[in-house]
Amino acid sequence: MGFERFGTVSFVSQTKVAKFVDFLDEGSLMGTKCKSCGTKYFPPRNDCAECLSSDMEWFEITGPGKLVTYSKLMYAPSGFEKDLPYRICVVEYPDGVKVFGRISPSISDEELSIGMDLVAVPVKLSGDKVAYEFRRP
Amino acid sequence: MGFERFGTVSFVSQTKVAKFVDFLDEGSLMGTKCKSCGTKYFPPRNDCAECLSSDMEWFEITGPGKLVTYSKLMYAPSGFEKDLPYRICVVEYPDGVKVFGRISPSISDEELSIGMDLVAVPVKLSGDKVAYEFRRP
Amino acid sequence: MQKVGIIGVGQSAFVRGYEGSIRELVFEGFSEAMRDAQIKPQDIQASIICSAPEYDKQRTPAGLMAEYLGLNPQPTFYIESVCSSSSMGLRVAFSMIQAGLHDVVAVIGFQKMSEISSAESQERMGRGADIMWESPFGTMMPAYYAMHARAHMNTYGTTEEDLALIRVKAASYGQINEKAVYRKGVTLEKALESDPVSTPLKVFDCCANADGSSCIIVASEEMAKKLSPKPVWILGLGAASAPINMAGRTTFTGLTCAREAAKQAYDMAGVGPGDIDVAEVHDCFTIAEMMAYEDLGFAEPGKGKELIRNKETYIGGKIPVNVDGGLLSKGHPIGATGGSQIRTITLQLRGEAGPMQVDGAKIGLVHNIGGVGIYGNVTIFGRDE
Amino acid sequence: MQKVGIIGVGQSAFVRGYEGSIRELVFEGFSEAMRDAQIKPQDIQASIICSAPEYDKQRTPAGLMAEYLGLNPQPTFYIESVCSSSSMGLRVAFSMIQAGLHDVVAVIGFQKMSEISSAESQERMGRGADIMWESPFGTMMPAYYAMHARAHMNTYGTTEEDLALIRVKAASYGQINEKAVYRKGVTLEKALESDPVSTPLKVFDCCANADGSSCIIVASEEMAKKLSPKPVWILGLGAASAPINMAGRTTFTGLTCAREAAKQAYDMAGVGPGDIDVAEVHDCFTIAEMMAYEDLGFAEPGKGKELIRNKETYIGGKIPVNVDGGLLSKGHPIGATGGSQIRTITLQLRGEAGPMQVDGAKIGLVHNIGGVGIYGNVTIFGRDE
Ligand SMILES: [Zn+2]
Ligand SMILES: [Zn+2]
Repeated sequence: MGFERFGTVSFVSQTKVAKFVDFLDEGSLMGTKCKSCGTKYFPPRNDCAECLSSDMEWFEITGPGKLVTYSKLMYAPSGFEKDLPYRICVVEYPDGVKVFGRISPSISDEELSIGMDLVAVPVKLSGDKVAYEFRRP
Repeated sequence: MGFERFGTVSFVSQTKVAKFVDFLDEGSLMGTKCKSCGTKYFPPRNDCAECLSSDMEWFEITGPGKLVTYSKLMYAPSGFEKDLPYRICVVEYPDGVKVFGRISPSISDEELSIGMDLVAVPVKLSGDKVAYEFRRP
Repeated sequence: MQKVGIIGVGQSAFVRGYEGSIRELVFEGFSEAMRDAQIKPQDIQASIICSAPEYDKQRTPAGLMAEYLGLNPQPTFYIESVCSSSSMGLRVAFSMIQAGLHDVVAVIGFQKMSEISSAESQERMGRGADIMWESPFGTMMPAYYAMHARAHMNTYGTTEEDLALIRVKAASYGQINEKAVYRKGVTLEKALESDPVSTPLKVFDCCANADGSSCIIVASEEMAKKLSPKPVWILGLGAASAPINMAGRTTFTGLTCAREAAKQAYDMAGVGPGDIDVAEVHDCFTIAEMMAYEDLGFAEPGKGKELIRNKETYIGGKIPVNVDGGLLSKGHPIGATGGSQIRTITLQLRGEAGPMQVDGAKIGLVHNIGGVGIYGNVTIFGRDE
Repeated sequence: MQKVGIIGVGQSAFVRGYEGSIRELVFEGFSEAMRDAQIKPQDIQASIICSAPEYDKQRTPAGLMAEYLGLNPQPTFYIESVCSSSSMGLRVAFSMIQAGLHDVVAVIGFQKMSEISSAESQERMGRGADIMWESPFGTMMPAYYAMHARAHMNTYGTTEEDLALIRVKAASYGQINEKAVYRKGVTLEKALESDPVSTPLKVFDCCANADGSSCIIVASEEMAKKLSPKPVWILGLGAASAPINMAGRTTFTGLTCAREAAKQAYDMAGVGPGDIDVAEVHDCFTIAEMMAYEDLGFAEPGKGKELIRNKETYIGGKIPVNVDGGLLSKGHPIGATGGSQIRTITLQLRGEAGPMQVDGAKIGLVHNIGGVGIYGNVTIFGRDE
């Protein structure tokens, strides 16, 4: 339990990596790393697809990363209507880890350009929910 | 449209054989018969699996038929709780047509025996809904 | 044509209320099968994901599982025939290997029945029948199998006690299966005294819902011989269907889909019921096991009750059936069930079934049914001498 | 190994808001295919039902369809890889025939997207992504393809006008396809002026939701030669997957699953992109067709825009693509889409495509994608000389 606090609308409550939400509370965006073979994962996971070990440790995603691509949504699925319009994106970090998320409203459409530096920042949402968004470093 | 009036809880509103419900309103339980090859169907259908014709006509299921098997439910899916307990059954008619439905509360558990004669009778349910049930002839 | 073999099997513990996500649940069965086969995800050339979609929030779980298990960029897809999904998955894996498209295929079954709320589950239960013609009357799986039990009793004199004896057997083996969800014994009295669910079936006539996953690694003859010290071969495959509407059925004392599938499987394997050393049958309800005895030819029609009365389906009997606890005690996580049955038979034929071992088992059978006899799969397995 | 052929094809009209039940919808495509193949339901030895389950109230529709279509007691089951389900179904039918399990298999696709309410549909849309890590941000198919469009434009200089030209082409053929849901022409201006859905994609960059069904009858070489005057042969099959999470992707200017599937299909068929006379590609969005040009090797990476600017993908061009209107105008009833693509190519290779005919087409290709490049299927077809 606990994972239902992640995001505007949540669909999963139970996962072995629910601690991700606690780290967001504490201000950190975390991935997991396999203690056995060293593979780094974002999104974090409990199990390693490379060596099949389930012995993982947490590591912090620190920035900045570079904007790979993005889009601004004018329509949304149920439960997200009040956030419209918003922008989703993929950001790639120097170690090759990529992170999917939303771009902060503090950055205008005009400022956006592929390749620009961005950092992931944990944010509080209404209803005791948490997420992260990408801002200027 | 119209088929959502069939049964205690309905899951389908649109079908080409929605007229079935109108026949129930008028007091008749109807199946369909292929005009091309003569195959009789209950439940009624718009299309013939034998000869692939879609030219069907309605025919009335008249009784009595014989009770093939039955069971009394002590638990029910959502929406049927207030009907509990109730009994479902299969009845076979002399022409080989079988009909699935509920047994009328007018017949006690003790009276039930496999092979007994039963007739299907259209019934009105609350909320302008219709169904049929099996009674003594 | 070449042979097709099983080189690895795995399953999670079957539990009530698994506390992780479906991807983590699936990993448990998968990783056990990979360790068993001693291969790596990149050795798997295709994956087939089997479950019943109504229990998931996740749409199109095949893609998600392939990513989580390290099975990209290999093809993956989803197969469903409700409770027999992973046996149907095995049939398709066999086919793709025989067609030369792949040499090693993973058949992965799962269900987290607790993923949805109890109210949601109640709502879905009613929609497993024809939603136009039967669901509007208020139907449930137990009621349908109960109608079969009523017909069987009326035709053959089978009794409620006969059905209870099947539950007693299941529970005696569930007690010794560490992966079973129901680990307690059940006395005849306790089974007979349990509350009615849908007459004549009672609480103890019904299998236990569970969360669980299973995984079967299937390989071409050449790869199986190369990779596995003890491959288990698929000798015969049968599959058939029957109308979803009860009004379309020709009998209620057995399942025609099972009879037809059994015939195909026996013919293909070149064996008969008397050649089977150990069997897993789909005992979602006690009456389902009773009908399986007869549909599979272990007993003549109506004589299934003699088998259980004489303990012929216990270990040491003529034809041991569900000596891992079956769906009744091991549990029935829909999409994982067939895979778990196949795993049990594979372990039996390898001589690795531990306290559940049937000595010297050479030929095994899996009988896996989807819905109330809508889909029937029968598969026969053998080992090298 | 023997060949496997297609001996019958059918599809319903693709419409908005079909007014019957899903069984009646499926019958339309099935009966057309049966008439085309001139066989009866009892000649079908197995059926594979393909759709996306979220749009149905009916659980386990395979059983229901088999009953309605007269396909009991033959085996039936359900295959899903979202939008590419029926291409995956074809791959499995091919496999079962090659394995010798069946000689004639029906691959039946359907979707009644209007079966659920608009609100329910909006709710499901968000769950097609990884529901743990992406859906909580509020995601939709158009947004994912839009991210690909943005990357393609940034990397290669592709423009919004280039994408609009693809829609103009689709609409020009949708006008002459009686089974298409969108029968109107679209001018470049109209396409460019349409409202943004998810930048840079606009309303006219997106395919039309539709209700529809399709059916493909697949047969062994012997049966195909016996039953069909003009069998169309499956020459090459490719299938691959990519991570469902965007964070797991290596590129956004193409779909790796399509590239891998294309390579497999070309290798198996022993042909290259230059040998293809007519193609159906998965244009759920205009950018998807643009990427398909490049992923399939019809153009070098980044040069897809030249193909459409020069009308090379129109009839009469170098490689006619989606000359039946494609998903954009013909419509995209998820489970039926691949079957409809296969039907179009079959008719083309038989010379029976009417006003859409590509003269003398001998080799055709179907590119069918599930989700945002989660599943990729590429299949190559040929005819006798
Ligand atoms: Zn590792
Ligand atoms: Zn007829």
